[in-house]
Amino acid sequence: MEEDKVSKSLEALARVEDEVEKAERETEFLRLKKLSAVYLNRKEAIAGIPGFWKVVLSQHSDFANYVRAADLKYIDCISAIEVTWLCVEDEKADHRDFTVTINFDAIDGDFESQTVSKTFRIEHDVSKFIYRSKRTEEDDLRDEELGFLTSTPTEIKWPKSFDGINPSLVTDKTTSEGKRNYRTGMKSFFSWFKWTGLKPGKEFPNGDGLASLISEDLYPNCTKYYTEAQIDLEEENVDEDDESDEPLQLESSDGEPEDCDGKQKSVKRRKV
Amino acid sequence: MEEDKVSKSLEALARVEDEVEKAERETEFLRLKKLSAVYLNRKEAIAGIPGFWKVVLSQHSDFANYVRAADLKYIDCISAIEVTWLCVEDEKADHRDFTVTINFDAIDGDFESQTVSKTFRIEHDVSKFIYRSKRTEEDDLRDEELGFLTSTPTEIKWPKSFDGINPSLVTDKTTSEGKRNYRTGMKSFFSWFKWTGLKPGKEFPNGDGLASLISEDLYPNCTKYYTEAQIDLEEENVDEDDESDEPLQLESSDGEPEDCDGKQKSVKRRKV
Amino acid sequence: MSSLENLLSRVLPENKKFELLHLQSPPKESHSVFVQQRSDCTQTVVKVQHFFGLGADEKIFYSLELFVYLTIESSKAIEKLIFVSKADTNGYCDEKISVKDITTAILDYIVTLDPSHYLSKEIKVSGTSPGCGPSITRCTTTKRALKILKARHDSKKGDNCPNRGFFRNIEGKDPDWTCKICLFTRSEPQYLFSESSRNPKKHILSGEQLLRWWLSVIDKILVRHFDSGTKATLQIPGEEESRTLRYLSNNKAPFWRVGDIFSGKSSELAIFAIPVFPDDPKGRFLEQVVEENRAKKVRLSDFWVELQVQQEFRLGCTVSVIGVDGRIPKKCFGPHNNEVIVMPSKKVFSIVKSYIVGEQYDTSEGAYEAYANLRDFLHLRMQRSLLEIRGCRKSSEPGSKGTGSDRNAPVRPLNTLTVRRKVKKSI
Repeated sequence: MEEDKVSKSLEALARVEDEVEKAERETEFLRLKKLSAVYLNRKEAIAGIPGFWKVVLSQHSDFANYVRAADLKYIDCISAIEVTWLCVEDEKADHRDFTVTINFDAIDGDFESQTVSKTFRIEHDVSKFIYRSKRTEEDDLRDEELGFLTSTPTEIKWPKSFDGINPSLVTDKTTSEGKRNYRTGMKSFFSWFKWTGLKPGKEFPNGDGLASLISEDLYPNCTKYYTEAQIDLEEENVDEDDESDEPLQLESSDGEPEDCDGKQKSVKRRKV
Repeated sequence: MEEDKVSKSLEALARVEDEVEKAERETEFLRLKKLSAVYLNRKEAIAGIPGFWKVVLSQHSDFANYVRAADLKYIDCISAIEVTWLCVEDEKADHRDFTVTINFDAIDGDFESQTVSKTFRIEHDVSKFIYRSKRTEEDDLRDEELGFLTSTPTEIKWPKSFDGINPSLVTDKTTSEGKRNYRTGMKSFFSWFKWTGLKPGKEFPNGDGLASLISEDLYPNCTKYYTEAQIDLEEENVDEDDESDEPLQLESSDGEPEDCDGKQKSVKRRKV
Repeated sequence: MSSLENLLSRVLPENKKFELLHLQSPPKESHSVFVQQRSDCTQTVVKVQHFFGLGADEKIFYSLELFVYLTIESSKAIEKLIFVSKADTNGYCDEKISVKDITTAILDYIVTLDPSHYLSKEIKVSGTSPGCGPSITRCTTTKRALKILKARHDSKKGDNCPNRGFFRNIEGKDPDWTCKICLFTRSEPQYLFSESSRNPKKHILSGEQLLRWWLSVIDKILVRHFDSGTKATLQIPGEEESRTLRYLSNNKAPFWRVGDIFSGKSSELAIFAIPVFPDDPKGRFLEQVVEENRAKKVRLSDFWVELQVQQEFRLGCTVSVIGVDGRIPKKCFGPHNNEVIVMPSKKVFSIVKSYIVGEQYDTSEGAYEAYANLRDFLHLRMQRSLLEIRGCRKSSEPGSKGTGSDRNAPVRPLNTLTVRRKVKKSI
């Protein structure tokens, strides 16, 4: 009897999870619709601030982790970034589907100016993987349920200075140097545009991470990153490393009785 | 001329921030309305699972950081937790205002059963601070703009076993032992119910952190924590600290030239 | 003191080109490495981090991290404390090199680096600056920051001085300044080059070998630079004094003894006698003592005994604490312009450092990538380059023999985390 009740309740809990998901999805649709309108105004404002995206992209320390240092020269050429969510136009699209559009300025004799769009879509069919790499059955089950990010390869014109590592130009795939050049090119930001999400280990690494970084953080919070770059005291930009390095506090034994701060728990203060 | 444009654009960007805020607020209202309905169903399902909240509260590692180990005995008495958002009933309320209601079961001869509700509201008026502690002007400016969490003190019946540290019973505030007892009591979970947010350093520490932990994480994600607890029982309790102790994963080093995984970025794969 | 270039070229093989990265964080006021018994307002501590990376043939193969703490009293530096935090190799050097000699050369340089060097630039101290209008800090909201930026932009007459905070000028060093060295030795498969233990060419020393290795490095430094009043100590938690003494028997400097440099009395409270360094295992244990409310009970002697029981100090693996406290009679020198890159902020320091420590070194590709990224970042973002060093040690020279034994040895003194919990950079 008791067991029956528990079993039914667990079943009910699972249904509740579906309801939560539905509520979140519906809200997210609405949110993206509202924000898309606001972002149009933002785009206009940003256009009036020279070097806005250069400042944002150099400020965001995590972004740099996805690309090679040599790419920074061309990342500095980015004059505009835009993210649009497919569901705003097409209600049938997954609310996590989006397109990233990037404008590059030219560098004379080396790099052509261009505007490149790359669309990312949630996929549930794990049979589409071309290489399985170290994927486990567990990964498949998870990806089938939650979906995984994919994209179609997009053409981009590489800078001439990268001819030596441009994977489509590297013909020598047998010597260790040739292999290294090929793999080096695969790690370049330019290879991200070819990323499909279906060839783990054989294409730009963590392409989905970079896509999500742009759509979930860099683009929505670009103004925040822009102002953060202007922090006056550079040392105020304390990084995580420093946090672990706080002085050891001894509980003072003779404060006021009401003073509860002496041994404050080291729980971080959350924003409300 | 050019300068004017920059100045206007910066102003426009600030206006966009307001628009973003408005869009987020409107979406959040809708989201909480939808979720509140779903949470009613969840409440019913949870009632059919004995010990649900005990499992959740022991599973949540961060929760324990806010309370004293001695409190855990009474935290195990919690039979229900509910969070309601004020804006669901009252459209004028800040969407971050909420009430936490907690049911405690009794422990014979020590602790009475009771249901306690505590309401948290966003405040913008920094002149309400009774003690300033280490607050800076910068903190004031920030809190005035973003708001800060406050609450009115709520009565709760303390367990008898805590008589020695119950701040309302500690009369000796001069000896170092008396002071210590007083401060110890202030750090108890029971003192959280007295927390106002206006006396930093003189009341339960990080009361806002604990409130947000419950409203933003523990309550919305309780089912997740409940199921996670079952995984841990089966496998092993792997907490974050252990991650660094994991055996190193070896990757084969002589892949094909196309193998870009050898040096996969260890940026964590984000959920899509 | 010779230039860093000279010191290193003497220990690197003849006619071979090497490239050095030497980063220094901006000097910054810090808390003392000791828990203060009462707040001591007369002393200021300035903390600096150094990070070295050495490469050849476009591969980074060696790295060393250390911290320098200057104690300032009456606007003069009275003490320079060097905490050697991590050193490691990854086995991707094609030449015969002596990691021990490289490490000794770098320590040579750091020990004799004039403390005034760190003070020549203004040092940020706590507090915010007056005047100059509102400043943008970490707590400034985006909207308010935009307003401040606009106001600055609009009033662009003359210089629109952004706020720079309080700075304090420090005169220089006390003629009697002392130099301390601290390090903690424990063998680990890898310290700064994650996954490098998978390189079969990397040779990993045992705890005991590593201890002897470091003793010999420090002993050389002692003989070369320290005066006769110097104290040099070795503490092996859980080891009998007689056995600890045995490690010291081959040392050339006369002032070695068993113990530590921080306190004479074993009855002293550990909490006040034990320094806490970044990412420091004994510091973590000290924290635990505080959390357990035993800070006022644990004496120094108990501390070492208890420490041995700690997980990080398990039996079967020799770990040790080495200390030096003394004076350097010789003249000290400032660095040459090209041999140190002083970073504008801790943030940029971490970004550059992570090009080395965030990489993975299971194959040589990591060593190549680290090199390429460092070279490109310094060039593109800092208009700097790695320092070229041409080796001049002849293969027949004494000292170069037997280098095979410690060639590519991972020599890392300290720290628990083998792999950074959150490796940031690693392509």
